Amino acid sequence: MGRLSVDLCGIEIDNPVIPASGTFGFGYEFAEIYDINCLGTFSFKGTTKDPRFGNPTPRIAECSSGMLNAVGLQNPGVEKVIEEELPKLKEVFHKPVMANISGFSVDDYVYTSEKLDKEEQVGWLEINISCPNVHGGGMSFGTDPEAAASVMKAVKEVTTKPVIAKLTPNVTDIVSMAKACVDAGADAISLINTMLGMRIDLKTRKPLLANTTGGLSGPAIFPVALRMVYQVAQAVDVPIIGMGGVSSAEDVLEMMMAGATAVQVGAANLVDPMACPKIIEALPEAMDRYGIETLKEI
Amino acid sequence: MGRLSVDLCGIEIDNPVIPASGTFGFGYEFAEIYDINCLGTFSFKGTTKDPRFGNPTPRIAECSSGMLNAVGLQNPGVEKVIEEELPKLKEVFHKPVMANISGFSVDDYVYTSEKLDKEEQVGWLEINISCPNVHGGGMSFGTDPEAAASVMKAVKEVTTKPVIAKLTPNVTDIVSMAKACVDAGADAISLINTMLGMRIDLKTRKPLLANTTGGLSGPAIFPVALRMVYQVAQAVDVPIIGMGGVSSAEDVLEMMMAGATAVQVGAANLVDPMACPKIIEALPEAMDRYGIETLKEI
Amino acid sequence: MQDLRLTIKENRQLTDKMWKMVLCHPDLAVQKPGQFINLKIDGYFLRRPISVCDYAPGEVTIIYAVVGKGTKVLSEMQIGETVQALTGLGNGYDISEAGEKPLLLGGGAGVPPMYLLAKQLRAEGKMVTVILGFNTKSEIYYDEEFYKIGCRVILATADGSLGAKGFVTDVMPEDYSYIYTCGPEPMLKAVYKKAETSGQFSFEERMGCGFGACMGCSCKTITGYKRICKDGPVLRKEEILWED
Amino acid sequence: MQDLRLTIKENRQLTDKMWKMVLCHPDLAVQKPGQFINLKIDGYFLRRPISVCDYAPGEVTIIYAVVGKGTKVLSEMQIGETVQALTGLGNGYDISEAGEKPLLLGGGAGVPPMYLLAKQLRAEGKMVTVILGFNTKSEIYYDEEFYKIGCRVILATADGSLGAKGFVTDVMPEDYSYIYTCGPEPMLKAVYKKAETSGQFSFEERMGCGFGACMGCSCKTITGYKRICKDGPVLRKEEILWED
Repeated sequence: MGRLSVDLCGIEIDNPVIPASGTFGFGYEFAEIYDINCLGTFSFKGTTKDPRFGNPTPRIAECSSGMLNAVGLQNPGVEKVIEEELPKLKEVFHKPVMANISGFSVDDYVYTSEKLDKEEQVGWLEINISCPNVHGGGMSFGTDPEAAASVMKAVKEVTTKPVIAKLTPNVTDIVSMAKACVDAGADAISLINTMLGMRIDLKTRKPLLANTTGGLSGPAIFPVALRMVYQVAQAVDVPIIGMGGVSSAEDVLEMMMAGATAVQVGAANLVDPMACPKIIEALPEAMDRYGIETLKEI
Repeated sequence: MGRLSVDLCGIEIDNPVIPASGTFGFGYEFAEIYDINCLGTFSFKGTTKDPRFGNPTPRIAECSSGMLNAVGLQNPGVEKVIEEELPKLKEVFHKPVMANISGFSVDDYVYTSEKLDKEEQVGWLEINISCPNVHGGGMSFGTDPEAAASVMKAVKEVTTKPVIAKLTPNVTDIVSMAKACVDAGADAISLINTMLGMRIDLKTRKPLLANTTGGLSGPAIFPVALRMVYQVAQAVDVPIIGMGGVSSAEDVLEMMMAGATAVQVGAANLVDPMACPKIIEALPEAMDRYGIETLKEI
Repeated sequence: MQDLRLTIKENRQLTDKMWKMVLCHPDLAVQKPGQFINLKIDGYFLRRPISVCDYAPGEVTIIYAVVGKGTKVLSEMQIGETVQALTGLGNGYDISEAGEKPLLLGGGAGVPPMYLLAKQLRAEGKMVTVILGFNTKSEIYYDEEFYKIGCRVILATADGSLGAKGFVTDVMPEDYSYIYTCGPEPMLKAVYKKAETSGQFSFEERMGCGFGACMGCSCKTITGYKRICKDGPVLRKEEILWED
Repeated sequence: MQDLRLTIKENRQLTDKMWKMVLCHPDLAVQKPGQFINLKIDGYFLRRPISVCDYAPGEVTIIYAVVGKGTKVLSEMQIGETVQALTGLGNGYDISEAGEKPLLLGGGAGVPPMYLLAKQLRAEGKMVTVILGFNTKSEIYYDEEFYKIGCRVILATADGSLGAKGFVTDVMPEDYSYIYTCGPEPMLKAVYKKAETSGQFSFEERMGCGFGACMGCSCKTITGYKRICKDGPVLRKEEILWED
């Protein structure tokens, strides 16, 4: 119950800093570098019903203050995640973890959520209805309020733990998406996923990514993320997890001032593996500078 | 008919580099610095039926690789633009100019477009249905295909010159917006306007902009702009003017490879007043580097 | 307006927040006191507008507050390093209306432009009174420089730790011919109310371009809309319209 | 893996495109030849992965191609400047399987990792043959360094301007115990087809993080999905799955 602790859907976390899904694997790579128990929690690699290799390479392209990725939900499938990944995760991380779940149909989401809900270490289920890099799934649920609601409702029916809807920014009206999810039972909203972008190789005159388009992340998208967090915070009563380009303690505070209860850190982990512990360490001094006693007061 | 010339709706322009509306005034400030006749053309300050002061200040905030603005269409109104601005513009610029037009109703757009269509120096009418910084107007026409089509259709009925629809990126489906405009008669599409964003002042915990939100421009949005230009280019047959973070000759080539016929340069003009002439000067060498004989071939 | 790559000749801390930098370029020209330069800092998108404190052909002195990451980077730059700048921006003060006993009032970060102004007025043989206002003793800078050029200097600190306790408006003399001022908006407003002569007021606003293109820093005046960066930053008392 | 601020000790051009840089830090450690370091370049978001060419405790040599703006900035850095780097990345080559007469094949920008590998194999007393392939004479670099450490060096240029005319696979000797190779994918494929022994192949892919977190550089192998940055960049011949 220190200065940094926040309550995320009834679970008190030591600080609001949460590595975002897809930038932190199942935690081991980072556990080799630092004790990842300093984190509030982390959201593990997006998990689907069936194993997926994802998209062909190249999957990565650089941009001004950001990057594009089109990984395409590479993961070993929920059975292997439970059998192989979670036991290993448990060895290095001793707090509730956030399970990130993707699917291509309502049944997919239900199947995977039901399984992961039963895992003791899973504290929250983050339902990704916003992946821009898979066809016929992911984002299509995230751009239509009714489709999003149908996923949230079905998942809530088979689960006991807090369910978080992860939203895409690639919509005209983020507020109606958030409201539809909350009305359908979502216990929290996390936003934003990446923005759909593209780069072209001047030498070949073809897209740099094998998938043609990819998701833009990094500081470039921070102002858009902040705006959406602010708009959604005005409109719903559930906790919001803000993300999109967060790279510093100041960014965390700004997100929280916009209305976020906790904050995810994505691309920053890839450029600096120590990004999260550095942010957590810098928070108390930044709070002092802006006269913030505890993060809960923001 | 040099290496750099392109055809924009039947008007041959010397090069595809066009300062974007709102970053170039009516040309005088820049004419003090360089001969603006080196430009392909430029799009003048967004003009409305009635004079507007725009939003309160602060109107500007900085971001990673970009900036937010919430000017709110400050302009002296179409009558004064015609009486006072265009005669002065004519003294410093001797090519067809692009008239940028905003409104708050279909009648507004019709009124302003009809007047500017009659001005000899106006070569194109760029209809801004995408300003994110005014309430009850601008962007609301740009997020609904039917509303956009109604504006384009009404403007086409009262005008003789090429009409360009300027689109906002703050939509779920940019392609359906572009198609609606083209079906309604638009002779070209320009995109993207700014992305709706926000920043908060950590000291006051309040939005940095008096208008709360503003439009994000600069290199940060280039990948999103490029993706939308590419998607629209696949779907419509009219010329596309690509914009969003273009800052270099390479960016111009990348936009054209994505499907743009010409390119607008916005925020770059504000940071470096010589940005456009520098880009034009750098184009031939960049084209050599990538084996491009003429821009028309891309 | 010029776009020049200036070489840093001096860069040192004056107080906790304020730094002084001297920048050189053979072609550098400043037309008037009260103008500003707009510095491009690596890694930051927008330029930083900073008012001119002193000028000699080919050399400009600025005094800047370290308020964020951009100005922090500026404060860490070394002598001999270069920085891109747009120079000669803004309308600046018109010294032709000063009369014989002009009164200059500078508050906090608004002190620097008073210096070149005072120097030029002194060169014309005017009796210059300068009131410098600060929050507290430790924030005071440049007071001696004004003495050295023959100004009558009055210091005021909000906490009374040095000079008179109070604001610049609490120590205004009876007899002056004209007012020139620069400082935070509440100070400008107080000076406006108390001024018994005409005067010129320099305003601050967040800017996009700094040279009149973007309409980012517009304000309303009695004589119409003005751009702080191009039609200002100096407004005449008669045209000021307070918006409250 | 370490995250260190390395000091530049040398930075010079070898050919039109290739540059050599020596970087120092007391704690710097490279475990194996074929590993890479990931450099953070100011103003660019992603790090630049560059393979290790040579290593001594506290000092690493890299040879990099200037292909874009980021590596251009790197080539302009001065001796004494520092650069942040993640070091000791990737699995690297396993020299224990070399046998007595290992054959090393490096093509173009794939030559550098062959050097530390050759050095370690020579230190173990192996008879090392190195085939270096380039497009043309003017692109050749580092051939002498391989001679100096006692390798048998065979040069091949695509245009025949120096050494044998053709590709590295056109000049492979009859008798070798094992293959180590690094180069463009078409070359690796050609070597794979012609190889009469087992071997280790180093692959290149666009990376996000460089340490196994982002799945940006995944590839399919006989033994499952691998990350080029963490499970590679070196794959054993037996596990390679060509995707055509």
